[in-house]
Amino acid sequence: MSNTMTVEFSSISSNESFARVTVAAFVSQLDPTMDELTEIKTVVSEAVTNAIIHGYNDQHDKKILISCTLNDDEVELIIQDDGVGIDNIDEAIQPLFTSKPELERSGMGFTIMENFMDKVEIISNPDQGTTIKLIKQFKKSKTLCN
Amino acid sequence: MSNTMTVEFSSISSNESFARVTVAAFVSQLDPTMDELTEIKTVVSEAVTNAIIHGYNDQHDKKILISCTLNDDEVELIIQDDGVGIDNIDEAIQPLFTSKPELERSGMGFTIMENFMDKVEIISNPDQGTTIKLIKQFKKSKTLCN
Amino acid sequence: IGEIQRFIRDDGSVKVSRSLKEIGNRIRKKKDELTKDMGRTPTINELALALELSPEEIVHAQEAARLPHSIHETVYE
Ligand SMILES: Nc1ncnc2c1ncn2[C@@H]1O[C@H](COP(=O)(O)OP(=O)(O)O)[C@@H](O)[C@H]1O
Ligand SMILES: Nc1ncnc2c1ncn2[C@@H]1O[C@H](COP(=O)(O)OP(=O)(O)O)[C@@H](O)[C@H]1O
Ligand SMILES: [Mg+2]
Ligand SMILES: [Mg+2]
Repeated sequence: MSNTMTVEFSSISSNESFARVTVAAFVSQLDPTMDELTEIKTVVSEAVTNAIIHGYNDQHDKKILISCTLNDDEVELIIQDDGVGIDNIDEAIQPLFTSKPELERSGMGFTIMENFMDKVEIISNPDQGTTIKLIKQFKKSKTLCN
Repeated sequence: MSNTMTVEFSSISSNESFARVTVAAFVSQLDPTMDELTEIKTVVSEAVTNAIIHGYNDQHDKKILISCTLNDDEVELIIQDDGVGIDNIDEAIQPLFTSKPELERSGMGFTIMENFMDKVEIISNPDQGTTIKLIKQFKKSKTLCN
Repeated sequence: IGEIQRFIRDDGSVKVSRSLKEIGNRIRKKKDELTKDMGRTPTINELALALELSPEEIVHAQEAARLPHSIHETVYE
């Protein structure tokens, strides 16, 4: 049986660390390694920051939705905003591409997600918001301790 | 401007701990004392356990909803299930009253909520689920150490 | 045995349950210490500052320290 949670919160940048620990606490039920947990938290930060600064242009009264499902040794993560959306996804996922160079963005958000997760899917259209679906498999527990 | 989050999760007892972390992490933004935080977490435990074992009779495929709003130095917490509901609220809130003595329940859940929170409101009807609204004010000045 | 020790010392590959529990113990000690010093319990930010952790990390580790040991750890200890 799978275990699911969904959390929705205001698009305020102080909620980024709240989102990180909420997902981390939920995922901790699978008892991943610290490295795996750090990777998940980093990905959550990147996606939530993108929703706030790109999707909502720093408007504070909007909502971000995260949903997380645990299946055996796999976690599925969906991060969603109702913001401006992405016009050209192929361009957006290029390493170093950023539409906000003035904010000293690194343009590495999507690259980090692709590196740390096993599957990344981006569903986005102008004015229809952005949904990022991510899947990560955890290594099966080290056999030594069974 | 107030900051809000809503989290919904499966009625699985291991999610009690997840709910504690989620609410405590959100509430941490108001910089409560560690004691105040412990009180909040205890109340979340009591309400979530009640939803699982009383509301849902330990069925695992149901949902529990928690919503949390931060206003200045006050936190509002709503914990909701769609379970069996409470027939006689006056009786249920009596210290030591429990409808499941066979589970070695203490019957102190509602008493603990009333002790640790500034306001407790119970909205419940048979077959219409249970909603618990709780408000806690944090002490403003932690003056001693400024 | 060498293999196992290396596995335990290499922080990143340690299971979350174990690593957070260690942080949880540090948190408990520091909290007691600050409580004595200040004559009241510290706020979460005061504790976070003293431990150089984020408030959210403190919340997560405190909870992990509270949970019963996993089978994984029992075998190792
Ligand atoms: N949630 C989003 N809503 C709208 N546009 C987005 C969103 N996420 C990413 N983008 C677009 O994709 C680009 C690349 O994102 P990313 O790789 O995270 O780099 P950066 O955030 O540093 O710009 C962003 O500059 C932005 O144009
Ligand atoms: N969410 C709920 N759904 C249905 N009944 C509930 C719920 N919460 C509490 N109750 C009823 O109120 C009683 C008292 O609750 P509580 O004070 O927490 O004591 P205990 O959980 O130890 O029985 C319970 O025994 C149960 O009958
Ligand atoms: Mg980015
Ligand atoms: Mg109870």
